[in-house]
Amino acid sequence: MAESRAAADGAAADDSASGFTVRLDNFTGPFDLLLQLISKHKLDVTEVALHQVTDEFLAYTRALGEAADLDETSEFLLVAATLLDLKAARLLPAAEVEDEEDLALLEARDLLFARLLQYQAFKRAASHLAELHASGARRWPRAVTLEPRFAQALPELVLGVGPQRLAALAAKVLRPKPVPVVSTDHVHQLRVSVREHAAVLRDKLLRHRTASFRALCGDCRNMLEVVARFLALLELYREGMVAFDQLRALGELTVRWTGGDEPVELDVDEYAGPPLRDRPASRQSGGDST
Amino acid sequence: MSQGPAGTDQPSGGSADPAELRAALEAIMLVVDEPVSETVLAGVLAQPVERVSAALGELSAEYTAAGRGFDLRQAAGGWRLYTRAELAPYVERFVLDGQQARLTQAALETLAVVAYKQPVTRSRISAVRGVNCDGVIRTLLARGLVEEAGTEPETGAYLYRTTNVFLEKLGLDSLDQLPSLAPLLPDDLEALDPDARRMRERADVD
Amino acid sequence: MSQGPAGTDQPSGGSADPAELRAALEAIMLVVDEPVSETVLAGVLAQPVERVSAALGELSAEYTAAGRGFDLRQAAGGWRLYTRAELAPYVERFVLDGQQARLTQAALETLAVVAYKQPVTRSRISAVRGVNCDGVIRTLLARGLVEEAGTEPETGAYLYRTTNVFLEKLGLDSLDQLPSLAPLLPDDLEALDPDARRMRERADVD
Repeated sequence: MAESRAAADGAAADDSASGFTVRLDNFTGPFDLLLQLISKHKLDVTEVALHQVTDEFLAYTRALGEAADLDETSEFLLVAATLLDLKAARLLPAAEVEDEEDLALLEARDLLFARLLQYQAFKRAASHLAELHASGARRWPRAVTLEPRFAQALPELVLGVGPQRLAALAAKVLRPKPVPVVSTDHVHQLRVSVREHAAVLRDKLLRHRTASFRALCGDCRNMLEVVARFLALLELYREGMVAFDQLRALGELTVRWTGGDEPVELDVDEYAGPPLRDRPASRQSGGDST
Repeated sequence: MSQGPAGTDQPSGGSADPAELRAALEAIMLVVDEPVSETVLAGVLAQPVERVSAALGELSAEYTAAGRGFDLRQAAGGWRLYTRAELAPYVERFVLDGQQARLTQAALETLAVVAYKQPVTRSRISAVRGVNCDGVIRTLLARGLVEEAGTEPETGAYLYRTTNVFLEKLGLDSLDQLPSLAPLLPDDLEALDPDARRMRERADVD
Repeated sequence: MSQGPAGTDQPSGGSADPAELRAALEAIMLVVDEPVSETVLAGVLAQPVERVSAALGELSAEYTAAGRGFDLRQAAGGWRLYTRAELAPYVERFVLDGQQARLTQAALETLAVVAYKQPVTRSRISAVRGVNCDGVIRTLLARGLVEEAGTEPETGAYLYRTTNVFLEKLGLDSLDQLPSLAPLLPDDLEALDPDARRMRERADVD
């Protein structure tokens, strides 16, 4: 498990530069480490002079660097940087607040304390959950198959679905979950392939020859795909494979296949530029190639 | 879950005899495979909920007093038979399904944040713990301890909450039984963290 | 929580104390699904068979004398807990009341996974659905929609497949008539899930 990787319980890292030797204990993140250091010095979180633990924290972070991945290390570095700032400013415990820089550092300190305290509260809650879980794990629930006479007494089952619905359910469940994708959807939107949608349109139109745009988009799962399909139609039009009929403005758009009877290879450019969906205006400007 | 004629006085087929009521409850508890609410039991037995509730409590106390191998417990909003915790070493030899793996410290901390702040996003959990929690969340999802609870309207980020499995595994009847966080939280946290205020308010309620 | 007579730290040794032996037997009987032989119980408890046999007999007689809802009986060469016959009407009412004639969404989804990935293990289904599926599988087994199909050679885990009842309910002659999943699945699924390729190939056959 990723979290315990850094634990390397008992592993010693030798910081030859300062002659400082640290032993990596089990910790689950920078706050956890900080709390452990503070408690090691028997200091109260709310009053601790952080510079006392800054050096040790840095030493841990340095040792961690070789064992942990970039993500993990950066979290530690962030806290380490804050600690360093505070130490450098010698703000603690009582400093005269004169300029804005000092104020900012005070804020940084308070924020760090606040987050640390919050984490400490959850850590205690977690240890309570651990106790509950440990005792819960020692009890097994009754869960056995129904005795035959009761199984037979069950009312006749209504499946309530047909083969198609069952297939749809299977597809839904088997489709990769969005969960592992990590919530970056808002950063870079899903890409759709205009080329693939052009191929879909080609196959549909070869079969039906003529169809409304609405019908051609009937199986699109979201607006992005509809847009991709529209762009694909424009590409096909450029290639002279389709013709459009529209009786009146904003009326039904009818698409006719004019590309012959054989499935042809399509030469459609992908839209490699910014995602098709709307993005914040500030990021849309600029010379992104299309 | 069916409602049944719960709480009504003696419709058809109710067993007035206390001994029979208790025996009927025991028989039913033997076939359930998830916690069953008092309401459902009362409906099936055509007895007032209070009576059923009292009988279940008595049975549970009796099993414990007699040191029986089974334990009738309230969990996740219902009643279910469990093996008594002290006898785990014996039961373990029969139940070898590897489901009993311990949760890591990271998983427990993440679970605690979800339990107290639900529904909550991953980034919010990561902020509290100071580390990325994606891997841990996946573990908790796979073990059925947390589940998705829609998305946050503003950001579209997935929200997570604890499940009934969580309650049952921890032996809790409801989330209200989680200890209050308030005594553990500093007073001045509110000013810095808007979520903390909500949390304290929630924690203060119980 | 009561301590009970059971010593917690007694993993390997047998329990000489009669009360503890009985409690241990009760706990084990609560979790076993199939009748267990006295020999197996004696081995697990590190006790002579005669002692285990006598203790089981006593427990059974005690349950009957006290009119308990459960009944410890010998069947198919072993012991198992059953509901007491006299109380069958209550249990039946509960079973009929609790279990709707329709499958839950969770059961339908599990059934769909079994149908398309059979033979498949429980853990594979749980992984796909993201939640533990033991309870749902039991429901499907009880309903005769799925059945065991041997074990996976590498892990020894039980494999499940759909039954003829399943086909009947769906109005199909054979599994080949299940609609192909290929058009319903994204194309890049194969890269993500090694099973998907097999499935698509299977799906493409018809």
